[in-house]
Amino acid sequence: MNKLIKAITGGSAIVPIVAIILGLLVGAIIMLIGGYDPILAYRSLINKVFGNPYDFGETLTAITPLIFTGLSVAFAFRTGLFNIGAEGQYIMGMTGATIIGVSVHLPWYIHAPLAVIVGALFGGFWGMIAGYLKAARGVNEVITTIMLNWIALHLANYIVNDYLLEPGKGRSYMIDESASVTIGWLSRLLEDARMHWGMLIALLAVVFFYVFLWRTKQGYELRVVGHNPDAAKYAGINVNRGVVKAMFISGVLAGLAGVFQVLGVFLNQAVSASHTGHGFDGIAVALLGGNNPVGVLLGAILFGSLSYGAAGMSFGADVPPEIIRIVIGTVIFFVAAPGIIRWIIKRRLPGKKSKGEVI
Amino acid sequence: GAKNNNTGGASPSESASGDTSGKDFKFAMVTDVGGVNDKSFNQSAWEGLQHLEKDTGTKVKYLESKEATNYLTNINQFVRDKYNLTWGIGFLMGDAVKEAAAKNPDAKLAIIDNVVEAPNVASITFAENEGSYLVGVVAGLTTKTNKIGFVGGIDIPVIKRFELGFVAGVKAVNPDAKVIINYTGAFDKADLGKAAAASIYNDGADIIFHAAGGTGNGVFNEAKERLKAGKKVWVIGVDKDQSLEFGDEVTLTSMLKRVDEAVYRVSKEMIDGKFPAGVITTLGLKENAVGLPETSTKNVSKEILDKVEEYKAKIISGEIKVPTAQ
Amino acid sequence: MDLATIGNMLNTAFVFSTALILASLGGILSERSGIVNIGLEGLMTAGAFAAAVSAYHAQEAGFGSASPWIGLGAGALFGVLFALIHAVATISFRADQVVSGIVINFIAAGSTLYLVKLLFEGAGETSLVNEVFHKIQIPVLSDIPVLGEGLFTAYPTTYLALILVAVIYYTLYKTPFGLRLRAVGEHPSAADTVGIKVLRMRYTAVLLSGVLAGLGGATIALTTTGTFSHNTISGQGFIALAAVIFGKWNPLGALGAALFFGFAQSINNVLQLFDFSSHVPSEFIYMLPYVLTILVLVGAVGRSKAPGALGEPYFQGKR
Amino acid sequence: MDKARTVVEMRNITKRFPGIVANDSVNFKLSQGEIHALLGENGAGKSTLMNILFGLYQPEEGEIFVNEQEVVIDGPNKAIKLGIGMVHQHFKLVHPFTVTENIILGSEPKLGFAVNYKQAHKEVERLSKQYGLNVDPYAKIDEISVGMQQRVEILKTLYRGADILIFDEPTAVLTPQEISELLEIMRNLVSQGKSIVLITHKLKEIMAIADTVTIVRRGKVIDSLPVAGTNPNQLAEKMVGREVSLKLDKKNAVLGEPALEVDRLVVKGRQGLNALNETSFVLKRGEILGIAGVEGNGQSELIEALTGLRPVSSGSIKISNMEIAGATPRTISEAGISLIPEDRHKHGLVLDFPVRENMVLETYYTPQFNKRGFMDFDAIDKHAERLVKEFDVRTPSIMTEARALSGGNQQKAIIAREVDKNPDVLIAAQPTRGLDVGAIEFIHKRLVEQRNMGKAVLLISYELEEILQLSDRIAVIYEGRIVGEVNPAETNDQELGLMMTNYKQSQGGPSSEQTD
Ligand SMILES: Nc1ncnc2c1ncn2[C@@H]1O[C@H](COP(=O)(O)OP(=O)(O)OP(=O)(O)O)[C@@H](O)[C@H]1O
Ligand SMILES: Nc1ncnc2c1ncn2[C@@H]1O[C@H](COP(=O)(O)OP(=O)(O)OP(=O)(O)O)[C@@H](O)[C@H]1O
Ligand SMILES: [Mg+2]
Ligand SMILES: [Mg+2]
Repeated sequence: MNKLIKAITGGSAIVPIVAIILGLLVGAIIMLIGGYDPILAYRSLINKVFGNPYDFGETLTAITPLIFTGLSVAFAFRTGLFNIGAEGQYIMGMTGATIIGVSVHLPWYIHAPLAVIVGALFGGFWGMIAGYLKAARGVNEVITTIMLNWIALHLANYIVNDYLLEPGKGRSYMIDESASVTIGWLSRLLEDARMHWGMLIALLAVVFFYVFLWRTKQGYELRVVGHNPDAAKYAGINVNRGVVKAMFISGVLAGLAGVFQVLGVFLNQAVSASHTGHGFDGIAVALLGGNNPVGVLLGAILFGSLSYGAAGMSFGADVPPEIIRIVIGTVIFFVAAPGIIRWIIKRRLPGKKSKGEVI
Repeated sequence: GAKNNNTGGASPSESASGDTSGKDFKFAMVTDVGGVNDKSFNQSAWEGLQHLEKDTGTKVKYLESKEATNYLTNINQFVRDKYNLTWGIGFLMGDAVKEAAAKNPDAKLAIIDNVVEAPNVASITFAENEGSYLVGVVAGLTTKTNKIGFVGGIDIPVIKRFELGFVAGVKAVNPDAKVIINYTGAFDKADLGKAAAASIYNDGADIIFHAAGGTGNGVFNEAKERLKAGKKVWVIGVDKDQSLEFGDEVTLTSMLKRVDEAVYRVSKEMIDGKFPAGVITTLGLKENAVGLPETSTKNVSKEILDKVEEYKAKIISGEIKVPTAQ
Repeated sequence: MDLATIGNMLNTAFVFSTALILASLGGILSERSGIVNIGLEGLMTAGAFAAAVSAYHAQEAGFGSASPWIGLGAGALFGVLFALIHAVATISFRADQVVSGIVINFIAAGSTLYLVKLLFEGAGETSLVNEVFHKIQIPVLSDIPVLGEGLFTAYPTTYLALILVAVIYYTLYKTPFGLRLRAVGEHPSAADTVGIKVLRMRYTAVLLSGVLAGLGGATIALTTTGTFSHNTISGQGFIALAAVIFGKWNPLGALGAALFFGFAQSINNVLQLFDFSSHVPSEFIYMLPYVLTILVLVGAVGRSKAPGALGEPYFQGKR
Repeated sequence: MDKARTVVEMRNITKRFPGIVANDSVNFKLSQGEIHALLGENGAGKSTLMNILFGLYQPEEGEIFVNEQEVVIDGPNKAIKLGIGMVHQHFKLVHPFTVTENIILGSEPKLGFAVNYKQAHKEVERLSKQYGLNVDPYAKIDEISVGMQQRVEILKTLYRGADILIFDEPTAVLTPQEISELLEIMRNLVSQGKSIVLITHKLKEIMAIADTVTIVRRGKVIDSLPVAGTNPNQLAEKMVGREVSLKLDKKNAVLGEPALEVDRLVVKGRQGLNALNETSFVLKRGEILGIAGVEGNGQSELIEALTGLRPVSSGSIKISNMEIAGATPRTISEAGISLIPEDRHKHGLVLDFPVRENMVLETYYTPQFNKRGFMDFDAIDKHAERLVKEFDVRTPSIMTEARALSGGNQQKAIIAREVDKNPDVLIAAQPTRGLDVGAIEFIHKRLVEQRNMGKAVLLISYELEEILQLSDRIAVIYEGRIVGEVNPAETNDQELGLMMTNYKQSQGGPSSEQTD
C-alpha cells in the first residue's frame, strides 16, 4: 500500500496517514473539552458518509467540485502562480453554464456539451484576466484574483438578476432538460442522490492534469515558466503567454466545478450573497494533495467526506460541524510540516533509525 | 455529560402546561447559512419550535446549512429519518423543499417565505408590505428632517416587499419626505449595514428602517454611536421586537414578522391532525402575523399609533392596496 | 457632491480602513522577516473572536467603558496564539508558509465558531457587546471643514492604527531592530553571518503580526459589529494581504492602500444617496471597490518587489 | 620574520554530511601575519572547514584553538567575538541596503532608539581610508560593482575588529584590476597585523601572495607546505591526484567564412541608457574570439542581444548572412547560436527539473523529442544518457534534479546540451567561473574542440588568463564599444588590463572608475 501511494504521489504514505490520525485525534480532544462524545461523533460521521446509498452518493456530489477547484489551484501552483481566484472562476463557470442552459434550446447532444464548454470558457476567461494583468502589467496575481472573486460574485448576480431570473424565485430559470448532465439511473440506484457526469469528468481532469503537465510539450513549457521564467525566456518560451495560458487552464478547471454544480446538482443558479467557499477549499485540497493530481483527488475525497459527514456529526451527536474544519486544518498542518511528524515518530520509535533529513 | 446544542433555552411566553400529545412527534428545521442565532429570522423560527417542544413535549431539532448544496441533503436527513414535519426556513430553501417533497410523497414539509406547490407541503408567506406600510406611517409622521432611510439586505422579492410597503406608508402620510434606499448586498454583514447607515444619516435622515437581518445590526450600532455623540436618530427594527436587543433609545419601533408564531401554529396543527398540506398561507395584518410590537408605545406617540390603527383597518378592509413586488 | 459628503466619505473610509491598516502592518512585519502570511484572515478572526467575547464578559463584570480596551488586549493575545502556530510550523519545522497560513485560516474559523457555540450555549454568534468604542473628536481639529469630520472624528482604534503606522515605519527604517528584521527577510544568511539570530527575529516578527492582525480583527468586533459570528471576518484578511503587496511592503504604502480600499468601499454607500443610483444595477455598485483596485494597480503601481527571501525557510548551512 | 605565533589551530576536524565526509580528521594551522592558502578541487571540503571555523557548522569531532585557547565556536557571533571574520564565496550582502547598512548590520551604533547613521558613515569612511578600500558608504549594494561589493565584505569583518580573515574564493568574480587591487589590500592587511586564510582555485594567486598552502582532497589534508619551495604544476598534481596540464595545446586556427557579423549594434541597458554603442565585430568559423572587458561594459547586454533576450535599438546582427537582430530567442537558436550562459542558475538550468528535462530545454519541441504535442521520453532519455556519458556529467542518474549536481557538473550538463545542438556560433559566457582546475581543463578542451571542428566560438570572460589562453583573437570592450583588438600571442595581461579600463599609456595610476 505504502509502495503504491509512493509510486503514485512520489511521497511516503506514512506522513499523510499519521497526519489524518493526528487530525482526528485533535478533533476528538477538542470535542472532549467541549463535553461531546467523540466516538459517537465519528461514528455518526462515518455513518453519514457510508451509512446508506443516498448519503454515499451525496458525498460523491460534495467531493466533485473540490476535485476541480483543487486541481485548478494545484495547476496554477505547478506553473508558479498562486490562484486564490478559483472561487471567482467557479462562479463564472456556473454563470456560463446557466446562460447556455437557460437561454438556448438545443438537442441534448449539443446542448449539454455546449453548456459545459461555455461554462469552462467563462471560468478560463476569468482566470485569464489575472494572467493577462500579470503578464502585461506585472500586477501580482494574488491581489487580482482576490478582487476578481468579488467582482465575479456581483457580476454573476447581475447576469442572473437581470437576464435569467425566474420572477419571484431569487434564482435563474431552471436549465433545459437537454442541458442537464445528471445520471438518472445512478441517482435512482442511490436513492435519489444527485449524481452527474461531472464526477467522471473530474476523474478525467485528474488524468488530464497529469498527462498535460508531464507528458506534453505545452505542459513542459508551462512548468519551465513556473520554475524558472528566465530560463524559459532563453529557451524561446513565451513567458507571458505561458502565464496567461496557465491561468486560463486553471480557470477552466475551477470553472468546470461551477459548471457541474449548475448542470448536475442545482439545475439553476441562485442569486448569491456570498462566496460558496469551494474555491477557497480548493486551495486547501491542493495543499493537502501536495499539488499532485492523484494527491488532489485523495485530498478532495478526504475533505469532501469530512465536510459532508460533519452534518452527520451534528445530527447524530449534536457536535457543532465547525469541528471538522479544525480537523481538516490540523491534517493539512501535519502534512505541510512533515518535520513535526518525523519528530513525533522519532520520539515514539527511538530504535528505528530515521533517514537523514532532506535539505 | 454531552451538551445538546440543539435544545435548551427556555421560551418565555405562555405556560408550559398544554397537552402532551406531541410526545411521539419529531419536528425539524433546516436553516440557510445564517444559522439559528441570527438574531432575527432563523432564530425566530427556532424559537417557535422550541416553544412547541415546551408546550407539547415533542422532539425538535435543526441543521444549519453550510452552503447551498446542503439545503437538500439536510432536509433529506430529516425526511429519511422519518421526522413528522421538516421546515425549510427561508426563501432560499424553496427548490430544496420542492425536490424533497416530490421525491418523498409520504413526507410532510413546510416552508417559510416561499411558495412550493406540492400536496405535502405547507407554504407560509407573510405580507411584509402591509406591516412595512405601517412602520412607514410611523416614520413619515415622526421624521423631523423629512429624510428617511431604508437599508435592505439583498434585492430579492421578499425584501422588495418591505421596501415598497414602507415607501408607500411614508408617502401616504408625508408626501414630501424622501426615502433613501440602500441595498447592502448581504444579510450578514454588520459592517456594511453600519456604513450604509452612516452615509444615510450623514445625508440628513433621522430614521432608518432596515430589512437586512444581521446586516441591520450595523444600522443599530451606528445609531447608538450617534446617540452617544449627542445626535438623536432612530432605527426601525425588523422581524422581532429589536428594542429588546438594542434598547429603546434607538429603536423607534419594529416591523414584526411572527415567524415563530407561524412555525408554532402550523406545527401544532400537524399534531392536531390538521396540517395544511398543499395550502399556501399568506399571513398579514389580518392574522396579526405582521405589525408593530407593544413596546412601540415607548417612543411612538399616541396620535401616531392611532393613525397606524386607522391605516391598519383600511388595509385589512381592502380599502388601501399596499404595493407588492412586481 | 458637497464638502460635507466628502468629509463623511473620509470618515467611513477610516472605519473600514482601520482594521485593514492594522492587519496589513502585521502582514508587513511578518513578510519583511521572510515569512509569508496568508493567515492574516485567520489571525483577524481570532482577534475579533477574543475581542467580542472578552469585551462582553468585561462589560457583564462591570468594567464599563474599559471593556473594549480589555477586548482589544484579548484580541491581540489571541492573535499571537494563532501566530505562534504559524511561527512554529514555518520557522522551526520549515513547513510551507502558504500552506501553514491557509491552515491558520481554517483552524481559526473552525475553532472560534466552535468556542462561540460552547461559550454562548449553542449560539452561532456572541452576545451583543454594548460597551464598544465610540468616535472621539479631537478638540479644535475636528472643527476644520471636511478634515474635521473626515479625520479628526474617529475611533480611538483608528488613531491607534495611525500611530502604529508611524511607530512601525520608524522601527523598520530607523532602528537597529528594523534594519535586522529587513536583513533577515532579504538575505537571512547575511544576517546570520553577522550574528543576528534569524529564527528569533522571525519568531518575533510573526508573533507581532499576530498582535497586529489580532488588533485589526478586534477593531471590527469592537467598532462595527459589536458581536462575533461566522462572517465578522470575511475577506478582510485577504484585502489586508492585498494592501501589503499593493503598498509594496512599506507601512506608509500599506496605509495608502488600506485607505484606498476603505474609500472605495465608502463610495458605494455615497453613490446610493443619489437618485441616478437607482438606474444603475446595484451589483455594479458593489463591484466598484474591487474594480477600482484593479484599475489602480494596472495604472499606477506595476511590479512590486517582495522581500528577497520571502517564503524561503532558513536553516544554517543553507546555500 | 621571527617565529610567528599560531593564531588558529584546528585539530582532527571531522564533519559529515549525508553521504559524504566533507572534512576527514583535518588539521590546520594559521600563523600570525601569514597568508595561508587553502587549495582543493570543487567539493574537497575547503568551504566546509572554514565555515566550521566561522561557527556556521559544528564539527562532529575535533578541537579548535584560537590564540592558543581551546574554544567552541557555536555560531558566527562567537567567531566574531574571537576576532574571526569571513568573506564568503557567495557574498552575504543585503542588496537593497546601502554599504553602511550592510557593514553595521548586527552591531549598529545607536542614538536613542535609532541607528546613528551619521556616526556609522563616519566610521565606515575611516576604515575604508585606513585600509585603502575606497568604498562609498552611501551607495546601495545593487548599484556597485562586484569588486566593490567584496570590499564591503572585507569592511564588514574589519568593522567587527577581526584579526583573522577568511577569504573564500574571493577572486573568482573579480576583474584583473580588481584582483591586483585585492591582493594589494590583503598585503596591506597583513602588514597591519591581520592573518588571512585564502581559498582559491587559482594557482597563480597562491604563488603570488600566499606564504603557506594547505591542499585538501576529498575531505583530507594532503599536504601543507611553504609556497616558496613549490610550483604550480606540483600543486595542481597534489590537488587533483593526477597530472594536469595547465597549458592548453592548441593548433593554429583555420579560419573560415564569417559566422557572426555584428554591425553598429545599439542596445539599451537596464537603466535605459545605451549599453552597447555601435558595437561592431566579425566572428569567423574556426576561431575563438575573446571579448575582454571589465564587468558591466556591455557584455551582458551583448549576450542578451545576440540571443534575443533584449531588444535591439539599431544595428544589425547576422548569422551566416541571415539577419537576426530583434528576432525571438527561438528563431536565433534555430539559426545556429548556442549559449553557455553567464549565470547557470538563472538562465542555464531549471534546478527543480531532472537532468533529462534540462537536456532538452531548447529542443523539447523538435520532432526528435516531440510527437504530436507529446514528449517522447524514450528519445529524451536516450539523448540525456548519451550526453551525460559523453560529457562526463557526474550525476547519480538522469532523473536526478539538477539542483543536486555540483557547480562543475551543472556546467558540464549545460555545455553538453549547447554543444550538442551543433551550433554555428557558440557563445561561452564565463564558462569556468568558480570551477576547479580539473573541471576548467575539461571545459577548455571542449571549447577548443568546437573551434577545431570549424565552429565559431565567442568567449566572454572577465578572467584575463582564460581569455589569453583560449582566444585566437581578443576584442576589448569598453563602455559598449570595441575599443581595440589584439593578438593574444602579442599581448599580456598588463596591456589588456589597461585597454579594458581605456587608459592610454600616458595615464596610468590606480583605477577609480568604480566610485561614481
Ligand atoms: N550544506 C550541505 N549539505 C550537504 N552537503 C554539503 C553541504 N555543504 C557541503 N556539503 C558537502 O561537503 C562537500 C564539501 O563541500 P565544500 O563546499 O566544503 O567544498 P569546497 O571545497 O568549498 O568546494 P568548492 O571549491 O566548489 O567551493 C561537498 O562535496 C558537499 O557534498
Ligand atoms: N543543499 C544540499 N543538499 C545536499 N547536497 C548538496 C547541497 N548542496 C550541495 N550539495 C552537494 O554538494 C556537492 C557540491 O556542491 P557545491 O555547491 O559545493 O559545488 P560547487 O562546485 O562548489 O558549486 P559552486 O562553485 O557553483 O557553488 C554536490 O555534489 C551536491 O550533491
Ligand atoms: Mg564552489
Ligand atoms: Mg567552497
